[in-house]
Amino acid sequence: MSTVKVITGNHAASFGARDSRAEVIAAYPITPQTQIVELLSEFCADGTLKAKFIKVESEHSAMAACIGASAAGARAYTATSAHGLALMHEMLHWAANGRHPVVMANVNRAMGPPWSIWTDQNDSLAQRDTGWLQFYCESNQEVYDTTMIAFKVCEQVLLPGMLVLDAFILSHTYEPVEMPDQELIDEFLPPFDPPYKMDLKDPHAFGALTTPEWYMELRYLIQEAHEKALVKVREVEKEFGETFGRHYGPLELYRCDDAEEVILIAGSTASTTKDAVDIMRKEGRKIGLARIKLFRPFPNKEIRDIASRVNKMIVIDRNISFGNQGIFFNEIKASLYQTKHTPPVYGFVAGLGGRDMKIDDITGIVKQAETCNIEEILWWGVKL
Amino acid sequence: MFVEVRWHGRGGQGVVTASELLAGAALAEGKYLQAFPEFGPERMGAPIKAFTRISDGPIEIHSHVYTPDVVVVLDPSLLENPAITEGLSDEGKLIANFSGTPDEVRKITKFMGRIYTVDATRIAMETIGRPIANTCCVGALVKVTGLVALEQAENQIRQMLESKIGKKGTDANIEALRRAYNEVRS
Amino acid sequence: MKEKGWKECLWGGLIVDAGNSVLYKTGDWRSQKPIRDEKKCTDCLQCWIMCPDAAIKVKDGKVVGIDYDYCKGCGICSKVCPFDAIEMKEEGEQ
Amino acid sequence: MSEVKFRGAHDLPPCSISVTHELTKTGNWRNAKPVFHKERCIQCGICWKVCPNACIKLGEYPEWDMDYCKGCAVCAEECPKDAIEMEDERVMI
Amino acid sequence: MIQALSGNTAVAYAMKQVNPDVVAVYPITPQTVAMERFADYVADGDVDTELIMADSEHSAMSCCIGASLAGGRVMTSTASAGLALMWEVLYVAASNRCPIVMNVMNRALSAPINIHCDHSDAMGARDSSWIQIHAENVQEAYDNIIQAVRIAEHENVRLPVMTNMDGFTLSHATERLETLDDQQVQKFIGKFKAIYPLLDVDNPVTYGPLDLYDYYFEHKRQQVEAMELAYDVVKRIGQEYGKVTGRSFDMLHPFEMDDAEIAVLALGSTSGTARVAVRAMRQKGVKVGLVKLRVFRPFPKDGLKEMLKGMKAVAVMDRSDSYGAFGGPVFSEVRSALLGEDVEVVNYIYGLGGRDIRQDQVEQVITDMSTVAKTGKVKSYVNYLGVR
Amino acid sequence: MSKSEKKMMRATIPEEEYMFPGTVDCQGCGAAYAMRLALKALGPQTMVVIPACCWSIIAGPFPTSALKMPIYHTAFETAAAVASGLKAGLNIRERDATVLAWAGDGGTFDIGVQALSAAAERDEDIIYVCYDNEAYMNTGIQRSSATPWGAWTTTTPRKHPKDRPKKNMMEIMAAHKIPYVASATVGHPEDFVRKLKKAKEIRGTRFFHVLATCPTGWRSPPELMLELPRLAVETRVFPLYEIENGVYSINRKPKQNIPVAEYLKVQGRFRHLTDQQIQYIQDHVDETWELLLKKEKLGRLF
Amino acid sequence: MVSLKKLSEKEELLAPGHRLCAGCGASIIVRQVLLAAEDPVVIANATGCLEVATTIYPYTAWRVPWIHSAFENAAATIAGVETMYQVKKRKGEITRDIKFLAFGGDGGTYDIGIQALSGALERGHDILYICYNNGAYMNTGIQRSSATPKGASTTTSPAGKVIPGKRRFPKDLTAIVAAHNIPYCGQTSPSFYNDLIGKVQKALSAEGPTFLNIISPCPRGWRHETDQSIAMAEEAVTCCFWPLYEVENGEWRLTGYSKQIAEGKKEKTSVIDWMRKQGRFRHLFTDARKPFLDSIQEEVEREWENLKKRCGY
Repeated sequence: MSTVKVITGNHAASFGARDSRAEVIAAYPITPQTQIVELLSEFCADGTLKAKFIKVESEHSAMAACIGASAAGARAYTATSAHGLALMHEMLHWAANGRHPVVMANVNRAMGPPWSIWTDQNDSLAQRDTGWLQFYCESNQEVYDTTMIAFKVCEQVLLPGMLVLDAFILSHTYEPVEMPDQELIDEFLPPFDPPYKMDLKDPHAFGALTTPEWYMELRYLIQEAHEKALVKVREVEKEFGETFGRHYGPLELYRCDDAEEVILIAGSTASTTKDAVDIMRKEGRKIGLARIKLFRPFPNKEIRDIASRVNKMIVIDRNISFGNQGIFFNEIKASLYQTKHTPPVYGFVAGLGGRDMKIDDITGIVKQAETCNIEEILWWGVKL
Repeated sequence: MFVEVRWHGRGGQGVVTASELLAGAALAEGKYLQAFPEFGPERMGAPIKAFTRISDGPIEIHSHVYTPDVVVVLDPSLLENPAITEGLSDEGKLIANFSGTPDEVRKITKFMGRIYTVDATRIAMETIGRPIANTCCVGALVKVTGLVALEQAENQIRQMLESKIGKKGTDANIEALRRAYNEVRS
Repeated sequence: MKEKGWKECLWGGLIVDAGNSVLYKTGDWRSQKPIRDEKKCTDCLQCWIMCPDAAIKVKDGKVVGIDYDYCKGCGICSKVCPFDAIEMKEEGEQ
Repeated sequence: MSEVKFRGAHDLPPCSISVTHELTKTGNWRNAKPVFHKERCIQCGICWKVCPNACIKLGEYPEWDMDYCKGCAVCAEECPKDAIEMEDERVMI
Repeated sequence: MIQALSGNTAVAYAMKQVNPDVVAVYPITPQTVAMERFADYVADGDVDTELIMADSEHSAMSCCIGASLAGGRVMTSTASAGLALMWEVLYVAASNRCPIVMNVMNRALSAPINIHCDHSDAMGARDSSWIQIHAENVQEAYDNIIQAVRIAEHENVRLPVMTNMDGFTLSHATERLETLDDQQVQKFIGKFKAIYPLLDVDNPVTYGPLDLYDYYFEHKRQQVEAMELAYDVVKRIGQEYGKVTGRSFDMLHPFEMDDAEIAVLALGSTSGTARVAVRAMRQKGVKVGLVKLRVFRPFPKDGLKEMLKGMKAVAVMDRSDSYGAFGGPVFSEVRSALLGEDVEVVNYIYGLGGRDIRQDQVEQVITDMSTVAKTGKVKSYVNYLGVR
Repeated sequence: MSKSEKKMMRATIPEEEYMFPGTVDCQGCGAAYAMRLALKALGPQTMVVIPACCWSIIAGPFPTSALKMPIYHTAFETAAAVASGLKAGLNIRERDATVLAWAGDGGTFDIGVQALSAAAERDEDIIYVCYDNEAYMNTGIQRSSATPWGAWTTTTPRKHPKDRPKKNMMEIMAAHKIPYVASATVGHPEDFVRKLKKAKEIRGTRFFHVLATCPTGWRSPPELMLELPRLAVETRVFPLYEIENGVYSINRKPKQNIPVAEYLKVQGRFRHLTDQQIQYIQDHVDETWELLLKKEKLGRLF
Repeated sequence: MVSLKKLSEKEELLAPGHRLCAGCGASIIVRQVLLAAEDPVVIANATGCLEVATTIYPYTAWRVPWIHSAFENAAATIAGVETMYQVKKRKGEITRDIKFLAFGGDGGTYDIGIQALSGALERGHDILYICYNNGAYMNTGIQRSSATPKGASTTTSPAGKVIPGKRRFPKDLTAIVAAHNIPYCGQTSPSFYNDLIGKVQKALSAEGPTFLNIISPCPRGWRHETDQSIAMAEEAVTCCFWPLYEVENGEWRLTGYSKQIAEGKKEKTSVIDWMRKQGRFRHLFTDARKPFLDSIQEEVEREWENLKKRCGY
């Protein structure tokens, strides 16, 4: 029997890790992620989770310890946010390039200075080249579900995965979360058994110095694994849907069937956007939402499909790449390049540092997109 | 003029210094140049390569040298290595630190172009007192190719080495250079 | 303070008005209020050196009062006073 | 270095793990080689003990693996009976 | 003066001429030689610099931030994992608007460990609000550093600048270059103007406060403005430098683009090799041009669009990969900038971990582009050049 | 001499080899030798974690490996953290192995000190060996905080040699109150092996500070690989001692008073030192030695 | 002895209106430190309660130049500032004496910042690093740090049925710093302001890196009434959990109250009594946990004896 609990997004991540039977957890506290590790340390203390919790002294070491554990053949999990993620940067490359399927929850928080603890997506999106899979979650339920989906996909393709949830809006908000039977989950997610691990009987050296002679081939394999991961995500999510009755996809479409305009957004703001879409639909606008769940590997095909059916795309970025544009905007434009039918794409930057995103903001953005120039960065909600 | 030189030697023998020496001398003659090692993790004693390009005009290419005009081998034990003659056409020149004759080298390397030998290790032992063959090999190269004038090479040695190893050592190196210049065999 | 637009802000959140936190009154956090009995007070200044909020007003080496704009009502002054000259009272109680 | 039978990316293991123990034949780094004087040897095994690269095999008498010996001369230095001498190889060629 | 210097020594030489107040570094291959040489200058009293040999790159950059905000000229140098380790504080430096100049000798990231060149280290920091300039040869590496000081300290910009050069390919290559006199350099860069320095104890300031959602957005908007203004500043300083030296710089450097039908876009030392290839292919009658992307941040999207408009095919050379994305970082950004145009853009990922890029490989790329131009068909948009 | 006697003489250190020849260390490399000894002492049930240091090269470039045990190559600053994770991963799967973190002085004294300090605080069940060659030798002899006062390196040139004393890592680790802290050198193989064997039987974090000769960086003849560390011990520059549960014991107290100059003069990196500077080093060495003797007398200190 | 009257004439450099909790030890420490400093100071602050609560944009409570760079690098940041000062002084651009302080909590000092601290100490910058030690990550909500006392319950070392809170004794950072052979370091408590101010002045007048580890009561994390802060920090000293001592040029010396205990002039109180007054240790006071509690008492006892030995008693 599945149970339903009303929990925060952070706790959904902790329960997700527990039910995925994470074996080694190494983490360091940072607002707003702390509740994840607090609950996990309780699980470890009361024995409901048979795992070793390493209370490291920094995020850098947290990722390093996860890598060590993964190399030993154990399922490793960690959680962090913003500057913690930034401090791990070097080790993020290491985890991906060393092919360790560590799964990490990252609570999206703005990067300092000035210091902010509220949500925006710059921290995780700036890690887009590190080789990590990235899942952007909309609800607490999705955070919980995606943890096991991530483990399953990652372990099959030997790449690490990051599931991303918005600070406070998800991390500290209570929502009902349905948790299936452990037996069912165990069936869905078998124990981790990597093809190579640190083994006395079969000794290897991991990650040794690699000259130009071989380095590029190993990099090529990672890109290939990402391509495989895209296929796997579709498969595993389908299997997950069949088993547990909840369906997600790399790109979730909401009221897009007959839409002429579509909003593209990631994270929890998608829920607000759904409400905004409903309202605008009532007003007679043929508008829909395409929520980007999977950012790495990038769902090129899905993005191109939806683009081919609409006349206008509005991308809302809760991030910005300084000296260029919003990151989703940029990647979506690149993806649409030279498609037969390319609708105009508008790129809005909004909600940085936790600036609230309400229904009015979404409808306002849609309205502003009627008159503005697509060449510029479109700002929404910044005080002039 | 556009000449590409490839140097073969072992870590610690001054291969990179030799390539830079030549480059520095070329600069003094108003030429454009490029000198760089094929840098690996190898330590003292491991086989390494270095490259020098010399040209009348700016050098834009930034790849390794694949078709050298001249190959210089600083360590006789490397002559058996097929990498020595890789990409070297029969129009090219091979200069080897070797006590024997060019014909003996031809037997070892199977190279059909022009071969020059210089007993650099012996000269180095007699002048510098240590088996460091790099300046000798530069001397031989200067004689064989005429890429730069001998005086320029001497000046360059003085400039590069005097602050590091003192006047006495520098003089010995210049002596080695001169002797190799005169003693190279074809 | 009026909220500034982005063109008026200094970069990186740089603040050049040193100590402008005095504009932010923390007095309303208080649920208990220190009341000082001038008669008992010997101006030993123990309360002043131990106050986390610099809320004991001192002039010429003498305590002249408590700054209720900032006092958060922690009660440390009352505890450290060797002469029981400060008493904590419920806010609103006179 | 010994040849490893990889042709391209798809022959490689998925992660960067080393699959062979064969290393560089460092013997050609040598400037000088150890020459052994059996008559002085007391079979104490110190040369074997002190070789930084495990190049000396310990039979009844020590044997040097000249494929790997770099000629560092530690064995000669440490030998209590001066049974090992270094001979310059460089000029010989 | 004409000199023969390696990339590393040229960097040290430029730093000596700039004579910064503080330099904080940590050794990492292939950057160490520059620091060793600079340490010599310090030891000999050729500069007034205090050199901090920090305990890690993270600390090195932190020292730089402190020193910069204290109110002086600060420089540093790093590579690869070093850049990755200081990644967090890159954001702090940029957002606090520290005009630090950092030389990065581009090197691949681990695992496995590799010490040779690719651009994944710098590309990974492309969102950090650092201005990024790439050098083609040792001459440019030298020139860039001197311009970078001006760009970073320009009152409209006040952002840190990362001057990139290819590890080993440039850092360890000796080349001929022309250097300025010390006085010329000093005259060009001018005196450092401290703005709100920490050491002004009479006017105390607070750097790096906590920002709630009522202000954060505005601060970031403001930072974007600095980047926007940087476009103009980079160009103007490039021109001004040209007046002094005869070598002008821009964000983009086209070569044979006037009548070109196809183009190669590259950055770093590869643009030199590509130019040789373009010249060779021109002789064979191929109408090919080269665009050298000198400045990657701010990204010259308008200029690129102008330059590449009407091309039949463009090959974008990427020396790093964005795993899971469609092509490398440069490719993705170029395509995004060109959205709406009808130019075939093809990605070539090459040279990862120092795999050498040869002239004939670039020529092959150009040949492929001619085929694309002729047939209008692209076999594969993302290609790995030289992978086995 | 009977055969059994011969055998005894030879078996002062374990015979089994776990390190292959053909590693690309410099001639007379103390670090390579230290590994050879360490693996002999710890035996086959060992896994090795190596951060960036000379050993990440010595262990062999991809696809080769110099050891008969699994190696994990990791980032410069993470040896202790990866070792902790590895041990936890093994524990949870109920697999057992001695986890050996093997780092240079740069990765221990400088960039790795944080991860090490934290692992020690958690008392992770690992053996951490710092082979100290007193500078960043892998990148080409730059100063580290293990570089002794007065030494030349490429970032502390002769005109301006290092002007700060060497960080006292032994004391710092002892202050972490871990069960076992020991110094050792490659010049005393039996001592090193004995200590490792002892450490192997102890649970918790065990730290070794091993002086490892570097002919390239010290500018010394390679054949003095063992002699130099011995001199360091005899001149008291590098005392051999262990701290077991907070109790100091000095393993070797030189009877003769050999001046440090004897140790310094063999190495090119100290060539530039004046007599006055040498005297300064001597004073410092004497002072530290006296302090150490005092600590040994006091009994348990941590 | 410090004259409070004299001190009270100085300007308050930490303005009121900061948003630290009522009864917070950190602001008491900062006030005392700033009153002790005679020259102008520049401060670097690691991420933590103090940083967050004193500088919420657009407000700042600091009347001195102040910089916050990140969590792990306060020591490196101040080292950079100090180095620039040395340059400017050498060039004659600055003539007056300025002192350089860094404040970090225990998380930013014991854990994530120890490397930057260790590095700065080794390089010999002329700085004073102050750790205000409240024994956990209070800013993020009371997680265990390596300064957390044995037995304390925190959100990541929760006391449960099986586990009695944190099982490890805290890292002895003062001893670790002392092992760096710096001119001056020590341990003190804001309840003994004479001791604290004296040590700050001694540290600031020493040349080279100096360090003070100051116990900082946290009503929220320690779970005691806000008015008990000073009493808690006092009792920590009298029970010898937090002895007052200094290490000057390698010489260990007990000071103030702790010295008097060692010399038999003052009574030593019980650690267990001190713990009883704090909610974070509440779970230890059951029969089953008695042995564990006793082991803490024993360890504190032993540490105290070891310290006395080092100080020549």
